[in-house]
Amino acid sequence: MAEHYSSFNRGTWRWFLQRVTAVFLIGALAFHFVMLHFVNHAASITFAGTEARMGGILYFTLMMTFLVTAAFHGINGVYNALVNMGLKGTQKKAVAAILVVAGIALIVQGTRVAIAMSPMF
Amino acid sequence: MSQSYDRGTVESFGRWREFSAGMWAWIFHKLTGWILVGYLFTHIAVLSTAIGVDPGSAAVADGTDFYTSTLQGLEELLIVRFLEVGLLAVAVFHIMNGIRLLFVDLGIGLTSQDKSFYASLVLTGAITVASIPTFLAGVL
Amino acid sequence: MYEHDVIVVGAGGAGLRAAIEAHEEGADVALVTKLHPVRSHTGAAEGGINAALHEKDSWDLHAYDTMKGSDYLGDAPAIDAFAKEARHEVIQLEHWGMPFSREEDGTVSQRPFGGLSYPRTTYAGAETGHHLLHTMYEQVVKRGIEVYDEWFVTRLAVTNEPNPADRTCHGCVAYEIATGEVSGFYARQGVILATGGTGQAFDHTTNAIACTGDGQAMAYRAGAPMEDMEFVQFHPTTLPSTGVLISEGVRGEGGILYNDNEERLMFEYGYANNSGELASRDVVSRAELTEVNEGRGIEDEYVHLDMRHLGEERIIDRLENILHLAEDFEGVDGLDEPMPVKPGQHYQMGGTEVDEYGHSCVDGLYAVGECACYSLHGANRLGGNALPELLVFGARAGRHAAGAVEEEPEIPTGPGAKSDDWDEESPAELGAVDASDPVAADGGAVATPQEVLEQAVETERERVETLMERDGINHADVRAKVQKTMTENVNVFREESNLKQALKDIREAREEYQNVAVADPSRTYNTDLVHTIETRNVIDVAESIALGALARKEFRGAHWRKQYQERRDDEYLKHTLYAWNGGNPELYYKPVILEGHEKKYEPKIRSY
Amino acid sequence: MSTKIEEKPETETEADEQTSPGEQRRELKRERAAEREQQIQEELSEAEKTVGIKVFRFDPEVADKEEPRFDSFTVPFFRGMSVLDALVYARDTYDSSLTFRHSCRQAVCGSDALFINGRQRLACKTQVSDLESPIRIEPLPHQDVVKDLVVDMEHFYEQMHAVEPYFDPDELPDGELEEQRQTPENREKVKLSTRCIWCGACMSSCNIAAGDNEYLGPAAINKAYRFAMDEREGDDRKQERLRIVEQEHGVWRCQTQFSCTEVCPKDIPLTEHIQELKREAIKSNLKFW
Repeated sequence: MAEHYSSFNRGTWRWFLQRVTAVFLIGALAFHFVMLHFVNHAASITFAGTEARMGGILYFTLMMTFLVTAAFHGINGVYNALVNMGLKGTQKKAVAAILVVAGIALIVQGTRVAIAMSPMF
Repeated sequence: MSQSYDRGTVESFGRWREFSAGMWAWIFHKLTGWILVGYLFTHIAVLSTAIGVDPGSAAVADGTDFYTSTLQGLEELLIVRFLEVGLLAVAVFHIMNGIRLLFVDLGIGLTSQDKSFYASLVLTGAITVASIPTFLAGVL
Repeated sequence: MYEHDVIVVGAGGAGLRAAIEAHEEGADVALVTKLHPVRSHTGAAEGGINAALHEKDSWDLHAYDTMKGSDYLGDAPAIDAFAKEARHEVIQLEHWGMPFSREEDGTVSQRPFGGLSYPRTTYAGAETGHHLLHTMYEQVVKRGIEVYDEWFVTRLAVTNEPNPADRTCHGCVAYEIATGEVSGFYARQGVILATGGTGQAFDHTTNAIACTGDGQAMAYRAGAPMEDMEFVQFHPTTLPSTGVLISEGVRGEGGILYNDNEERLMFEYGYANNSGELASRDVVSRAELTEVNEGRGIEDEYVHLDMRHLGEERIIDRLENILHLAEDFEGVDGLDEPMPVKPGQHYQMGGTEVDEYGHSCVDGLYAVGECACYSLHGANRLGGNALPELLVFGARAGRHAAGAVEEEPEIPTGPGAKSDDWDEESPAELGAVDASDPVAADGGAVATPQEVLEQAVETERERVETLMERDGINHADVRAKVQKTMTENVNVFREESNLKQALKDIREAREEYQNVAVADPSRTYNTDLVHTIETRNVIDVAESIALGALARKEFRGAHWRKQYQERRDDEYLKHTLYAWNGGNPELYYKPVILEGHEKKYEPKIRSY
Repeated sequence: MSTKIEEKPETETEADEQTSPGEQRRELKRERAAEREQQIQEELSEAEKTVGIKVFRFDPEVADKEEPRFDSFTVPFFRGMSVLDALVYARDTYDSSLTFRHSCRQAVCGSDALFINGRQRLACKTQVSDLESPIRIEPLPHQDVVKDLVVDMEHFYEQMHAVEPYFDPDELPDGELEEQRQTPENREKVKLSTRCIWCGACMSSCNIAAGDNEYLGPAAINKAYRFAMDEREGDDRKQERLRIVEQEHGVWRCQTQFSCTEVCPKDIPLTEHIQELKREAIKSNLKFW
């Protein structure tokens, strides 16, 4: 255990944010499911319906936040799982970089989809 | 020590029969997490294909109705409906056990962590079963 | 070869304390131990640490209690130093973070204990020893003191002048258990033995399997005699199958002893009509064994200790630990059924003869803790006096070895201390050994100090090779034989014929030992070899116990003789010494010192 | 009253003169082996019940033990018998090369944590009667095996030392015989954490500690807890202690599987202590936010 640590600790923040996003996601994921499978049946979803929902600023913001938190929660979760499997050194750094790129790509693509769906833009 | 014998990682998971509740909870949480993150990427990919954000894609050529037709086409497949039930089960478990873990993080109910794991399993099962009629409506 | 100023052998409470003190005095110290320090048997101590901390208490009273408890076989200089310094040591331990039990105002709690005139026993739950051991190991880690763990010290490197008092100890030889390597440890200033008790000389003991009297036996063969070895404390309540200790607290809370007829034996047969179950340890042990011998024992082996009437709430509140022990080690639920108990060996009052600084007659060789005898406990140790002992004398020896003590000791050691009024015939054939046998005997050191260590390493390598290569019997049989005869014949009750039988059996065991061999061919973690070497030590200490017991024809403290039911101060107010004497063991005596600098003790009738 | 060396009795007999010493020794050995075999049979038939143990064997330098294998032994059962008793019987009776650590026999030295019937337990405090026979005894998983049941504990000790496991107060009382004050409540708070006997069962049960050797592990974190929660140490020291456990391979690696808590022979709520340190670390970090 030779390595030492700065007072600003990424481990702390990642752990904490994982919990904060979890709390948000419990609500957001439940809402998303209820909205698109129970309130609106998945089989009857149309572009018009989607566009109408995405036109609401509140709904749009919620979906965007959902995207970002889910991306963080998922990517961070994957990273933790890999680190727990014993990833170290260069391999660990490489995995971290790939995951960050994948996460950003997910958010960018997701944002483009959202914009395409929303009549606000 | 001249030499020593490492029994390798098989010793962790080769003994699944002896795993306790907390260990199963961790395994299921991790598994459902992997599925959900995988689905997240797939979901965005399907949507972006359907809605045609990339210039030159089939969706763009086909106009915006491609989105509706893709989704409805998928929904007509029985297998997709079943997969959706599975997805719901996975998401509900991840949420239920996630709530359990949040309580554990807050230091609440640590002594009955095994019971809360069983409770999250039961709840997941109940919610999944209850949602089957809604999910399968229209294809059966 | 390794080199340090001070080498401490054994890392239980006494060894750790000695190492810390020597380090504080600027010495380069190393701990060499056959177990990792936290595995040491100090960790099993339950009761507490006596120290006169309260303003209404005084160290005089503590000293007086200790002397009385010793049945006047204690030496005043050791007892006075002990009672005085115990207070500082306990407070220092608190400053090192020991989690003592506390009063409401945040001060350290103290409770009453047997034989004490004031409640002066500090404690940490019923796990005082565990906390003491870990607290001190933490201080060793903090100071970065070097620890060679799982290195078994098998021999001392001592010069071979004819008179042990002229010899010097230059280090020791240790066997690295993990690799089988034999190495020398050169000690510039001194070797401190802190190897603990001798419980393995008996087959029913509260002691650990590692308590084989290594230090006493090594020092003995190097010239420092063993003192007062016949005084062995037997604890009346140990579990029959394992010897695990059931604390005196059970009887303190009101637990009752029953025989097979469900009679309350302590009263029914008049063993202790006043104090009943709470009579002193030796009295209760003798009572239990008498019941068994007269056919009223359960399964002819033990008696019952019943605490069910105390009620579940009280038991769980104060004796929870006991429930776990009875359940885990005897499969008995103390809430539902009485617990089986019988007396078991618990503590060795005697040990390597040292002065009040822990220094033996061999220059540079020290002994501390249970393996030493500064004549503090005399014929009987008081509960709660063992832990302060290892603190006080551990520190004293550490200081002395580091060269920080100016005073001359008052307790004489070595052949010069011999009483001149002793000329009785030897009570038995003493167990001399063929000194040329590399396995069974030590010897053949050279005169030049520089070569002493190398010579010792060579001899030890030869011993290990011989044991590894030849064919022979398993040491376990020899050890079992010694343990069996000791428990049968040198137990709580001691009769002349039994003691002689024991000596005969030990003698036989010694001869059989000349045929032992190690069956395990491996150099890696060879515990067969370790135990084989230990068994040699067990034989030596067992013999000294049996012989001292046979020679002492009186009843004093823990030493009971059937034919001699009185304490005989006119003849036996003296310490028994047993010296190796180059293979011709010698038994002699030296006077007890009842007069210290500040106080003089008068032997009185010991009654509580 | 020094005594002379007793004359060694003549053991040589006439018959011995014709056979070589080696043959004599072998003859003796055969006799002893036969005697021993008979004794074992007697003990086994006298016992009302016997139990079987299957013990993991490995020795890197002994030819037939280089490949790990399991050896079976039958031992006579007695009331109150522990797994350690069974091992000791097997070693002293059948095979003196059977190697395992043990010392106090009363669950306080922490030497004999083993993997017994699929679970980390102390052999000395595990009753044979509570287990299914044959009892399968293996060295602690996730640690390198040195020989038979002995594992390399070095890494465990390193992790324990990494949390600065020693009391370190800001200041001490002036009076020579004056103790630091500690409330009984605070003592109660750290009490369970101070019971750790360093047996390593928790580390062995934790599959996070297994995958990545940098994780401090439950025992070391518990040790840190013991000091961080002790009110006798100053607040600055507590912050330093939190900084040690909140590094990447500290408390955050705990996945609350609870396996450490379940196997702890001293019933220390390890997971709870780790979780409490996580919250403490977050709290102290949020102050600067």
